[in-house]
Amino acid sequence: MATYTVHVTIENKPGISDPEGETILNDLVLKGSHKSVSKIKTAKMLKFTIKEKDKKTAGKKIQEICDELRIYNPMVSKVTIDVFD
Amino acid sequence: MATYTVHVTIENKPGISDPEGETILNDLVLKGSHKSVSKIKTAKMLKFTIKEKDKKTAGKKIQEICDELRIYNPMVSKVTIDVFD
Amino acid sequence: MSLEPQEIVDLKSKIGREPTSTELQIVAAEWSEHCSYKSSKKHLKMLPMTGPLVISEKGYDSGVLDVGDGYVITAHIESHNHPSAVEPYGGAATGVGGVIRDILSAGTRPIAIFDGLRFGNIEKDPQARWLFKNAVTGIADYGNCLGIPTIGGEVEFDECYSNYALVDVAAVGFGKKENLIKNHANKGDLVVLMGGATGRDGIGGSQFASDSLESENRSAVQIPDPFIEKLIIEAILEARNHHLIKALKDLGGGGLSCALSETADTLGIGIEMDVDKVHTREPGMDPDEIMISESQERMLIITSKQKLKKLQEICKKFRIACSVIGHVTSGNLLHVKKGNKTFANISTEIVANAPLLDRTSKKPAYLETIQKEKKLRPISNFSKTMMALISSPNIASKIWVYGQYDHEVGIRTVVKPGQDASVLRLDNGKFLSVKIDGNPKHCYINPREGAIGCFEEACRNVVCTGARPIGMLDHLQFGNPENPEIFWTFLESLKGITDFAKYFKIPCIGGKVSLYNETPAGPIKPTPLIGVLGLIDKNSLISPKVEDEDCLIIIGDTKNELGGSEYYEYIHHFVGGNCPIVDFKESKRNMETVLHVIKKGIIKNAHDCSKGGLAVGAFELCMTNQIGCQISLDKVPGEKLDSDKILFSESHSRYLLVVEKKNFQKLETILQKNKVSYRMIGKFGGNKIQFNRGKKSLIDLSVDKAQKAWINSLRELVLNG
Amino acid sequence: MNVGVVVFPGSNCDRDMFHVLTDVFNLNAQYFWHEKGLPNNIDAVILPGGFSYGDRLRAGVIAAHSPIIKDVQKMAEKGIPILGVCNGFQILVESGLLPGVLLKNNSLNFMCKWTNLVVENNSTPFTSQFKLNQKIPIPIANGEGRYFVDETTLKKLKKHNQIVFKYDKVVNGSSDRIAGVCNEDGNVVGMMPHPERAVESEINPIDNKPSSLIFESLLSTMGVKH
Ligand SMILES: Nc1ncnc2c1ncn2[C@@H]1O[C@H](COP(=O)(O)OP(=O)(O)O)[C@@H](O)[C@H]1O
Ligand SMILES: [Mg+2]
Repeated sequence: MATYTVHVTIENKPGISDPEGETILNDLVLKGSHKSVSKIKTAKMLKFTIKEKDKKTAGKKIQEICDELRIYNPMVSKVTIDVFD
Repeated sequence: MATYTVHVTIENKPGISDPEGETILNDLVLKGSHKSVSKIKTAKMLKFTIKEKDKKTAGKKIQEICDELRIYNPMVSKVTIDVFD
Repeated sequence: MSLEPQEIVDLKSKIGREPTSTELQIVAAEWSEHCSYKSSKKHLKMLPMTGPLVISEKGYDSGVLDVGDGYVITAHIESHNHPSAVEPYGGAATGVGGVIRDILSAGTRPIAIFDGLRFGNIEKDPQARWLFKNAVTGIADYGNCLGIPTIGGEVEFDECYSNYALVDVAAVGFGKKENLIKNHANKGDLVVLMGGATGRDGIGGSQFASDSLESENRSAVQIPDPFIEKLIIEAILEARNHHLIKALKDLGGGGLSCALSETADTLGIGIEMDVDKVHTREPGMDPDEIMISESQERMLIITSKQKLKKLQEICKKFRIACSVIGHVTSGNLLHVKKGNKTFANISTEIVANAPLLDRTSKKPAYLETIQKEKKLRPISNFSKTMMALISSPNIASKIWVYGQYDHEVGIRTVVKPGQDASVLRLDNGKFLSVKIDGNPKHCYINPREGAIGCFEEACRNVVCTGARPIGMLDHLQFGNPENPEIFWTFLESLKGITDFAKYFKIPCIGGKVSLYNETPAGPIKPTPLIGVLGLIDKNSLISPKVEDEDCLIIIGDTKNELGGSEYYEYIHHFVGGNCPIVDFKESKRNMETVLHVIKKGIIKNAHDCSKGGLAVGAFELCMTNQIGCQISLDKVPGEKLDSDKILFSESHSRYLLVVEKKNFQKLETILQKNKVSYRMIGKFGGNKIQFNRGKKSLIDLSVDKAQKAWINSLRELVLNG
Repeated sequence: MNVGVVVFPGSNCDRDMFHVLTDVFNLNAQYFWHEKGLPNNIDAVILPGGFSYGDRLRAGVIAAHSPIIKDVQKMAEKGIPILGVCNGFQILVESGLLPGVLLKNNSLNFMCKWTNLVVENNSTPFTSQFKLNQKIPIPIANGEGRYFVDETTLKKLKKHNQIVFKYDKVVNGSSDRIAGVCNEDGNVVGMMPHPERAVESEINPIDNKPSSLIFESLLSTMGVKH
């Protein structure tokens, strides 16, 4: 058994608006001094610490948890799962 | 000029509590059958799309923006900035 | 965390030996200005603290007033200035948490929150904007989650708060008199710590609040957890219903050190405790850290051995941790152990009673010249000036703020925020009206009269809802008291408040002193804040809509008192002139008269004249009722003054009344009989707000245009600078 | 008739709802802690507002996993009237009893203000006493109150007459200005505004009669004379 850190990133699916990202962007653009930024998207991240027999199992387990416990709402969000040793 | 995606992850500094992570762990994950998880930390992420002359400048620029606009409060949070091509 | 050299000498002579390091930490926390009131305590005694409705019990952190039929209300005020200046979200939120626990510790359910917020110039300063925005979100997130309505407050901006923030929070509780916790304890009783885990956060917070704000000690940051606080409230009230609590105390500044030593000292008991029993957030905390940690959302309970099990069940139901950390002993020692090893064993009488100081005071030099008037540039376009004033951050509607606060939860809010004072219904059919007010601009020019003015203004606001003031909370916020000039302003404000309270027989039921409010540019302006609670025996004034043909009456004299006014400071950038002065007799006469005509149902609406003077007061009436008004300045009673002064003077004791034409005669008879100064100055109707002097039109603006600017300007400023 | 008021850790409108049910409408109301089961003699269930579990992760999602929700589901299947208000609505949505999702308001802020609802469906147990299109002045108080459904679901909602209340103006950016919906059978209703804050004239500055019809509808559905 080893301990893994698993990052779960929850963000809006493409096509679903992200008012928070837009607001931050508009604050920037309106302020006028950071024209090189063209887009901002917000996401939420959960960093899990989990003990499993290997990396793959850890990732699978976390995916299960996310689906079963509705860590994200599949209607509007998607998750990305990254496992680190 | 090239376009970069920059991920800004904002989380509480080590030693500062994270009530949201604790609640998700204790009231959701551990109440189920997922005992192999021992910790959850929450973070917020902003994904910037930015056009700059190189990777390094993109990262620097984003750091500047975050500080200037007080995207996070250095008293409580730390940020990690990752630049992707 | 440190004691002054003289205090260490004092401590050694009192205990007759070298203190241990833990004892030093405990004493330093408790003897800090924040916990011990060592500069102010001798003087605070001058405030009248008793009255027919005041209930005093030992060890209460909040004031208690009997509102009849077996019910009481409790009230308290606190600030969280230093923490909010560095972490506005968490600082403001935990400020709410702290004052709520004070209310809870009397055994009453918190039913309302009030917030007084002060920042630098948000028009120019992005830092001030950031502080403001996050402090508001912090209060909203905390109070909303608790389900306690935030129903009133105030917001003010002044350069003197640049890089700083004043976040004051007051709370009101309500309950049955028989449910008040009568703090007591017997030998062998158990000492229980319930709530959040003790961590390293907030270590040294009360010391931090007692130092001027400098970057190196900006380390006391606290993370709010309103969810745990909500569960603590429910668990404590359930435990109270089951009579499981013998004594109750919240943990605030100074953490366990202060809570234990103060409880032991007031109850005349000793406490022995083991730091290993305290549930901690991180391993390896040493006894000193555990004793002074200011982790939020914790309560101390003394219960008997027989009742422990039930108490633990309740905590379990609400999923909050609770640990038995010690027990009550005879004697008066606070004995702190870790396992078998003793870390402190010291008389709580010594810990809880810091040596008090006699600070010197001296009238500040600037006051000699500040009242001198200056010749000001004449106003060429009053309509334009008026638009600027109603859009200015201090006068613009605060709806952007209170719109983020759940002000309806609890279903008691009869008069909602946005009016003068807010009104709550109580379970005995009576109504409670509350308002907090401060005015640092006036207080800077005249600390005594300014403080009295805040008090009168809060009373006026409460009176406008038909409520009679029954109690007062004061919060005295000043700079470094070691500076004799600052200490002088503190004393003057306190004396003024005392005189007013005695004259009007309004007892002080609680308060707080916050010193060392210094910014990088120097001390803040004197900022006493007064909260007034008023009671309405019968139905409150539910203001019917103002309609065409209704009359506008002003009560009270308008004087050449524009020092510290928004007009002088915002429009002319002039700080100085005559500070408004309250004439106690006139004030009383006007107050009684307004209460009388409201009670008789003669008037439709009453509104006080304060910031921005008569002009702003009348505009507010028009904008909230969406109706125009034609007002003549020739009729305004008082000194003979230039038009700008009549419009914008901030003289106290003035009220604007709205009366139906058919009732004017009745009203006039009473006003004459009571010998109050009054005139009918205008008529409502149409959609224009107009001020005339003689034949000359001074102001002519459409209600819609004014209202739009007034409602939206604060939000625009916050979002777009 | 017995109405169950479900209480979660962090619920904060439970006492308000209880007061309205008992003191205003003379019903038998009873609190049910989230860990308990619901008895069979319950005639209607209300999930009140608040911040269950501090709204952590997402409003309503943690409470939706509470043991009591299984019983609520069973009752829903039996056709018993169930009302979720504000956080209660969020919980019903997160537990799959109602379609859609509640997102952060477009303003990104918590919003507490009086709004006007329009009744779109008057055949639910909570709206039977309304005329169609009748207006209800009523307060909202939420941070995550923007009801969202995708186009296909919206079509389905319309087809099955599942939109119960709409705001008369755009308030928070919700899909089609939706403020409340029901399940296909119509017995489970969720709404963001707070009827319990609007039924007493003392605290309702506009008109308390329309919102009272929500409770009077329930009474009449159950055949109780008020
Ligand atoms: N920070 C705040 N929180 C809640 N309500 C507020 C706040 N600031 C102002 N208000 C409300 O806005 C209204 C106007 O406030 P204020 O201008 O201070 O009134 P007044 O001039 O009558 O003292 C009051 O109802 C007040 O309670
Ligand atoms: Mg007022």
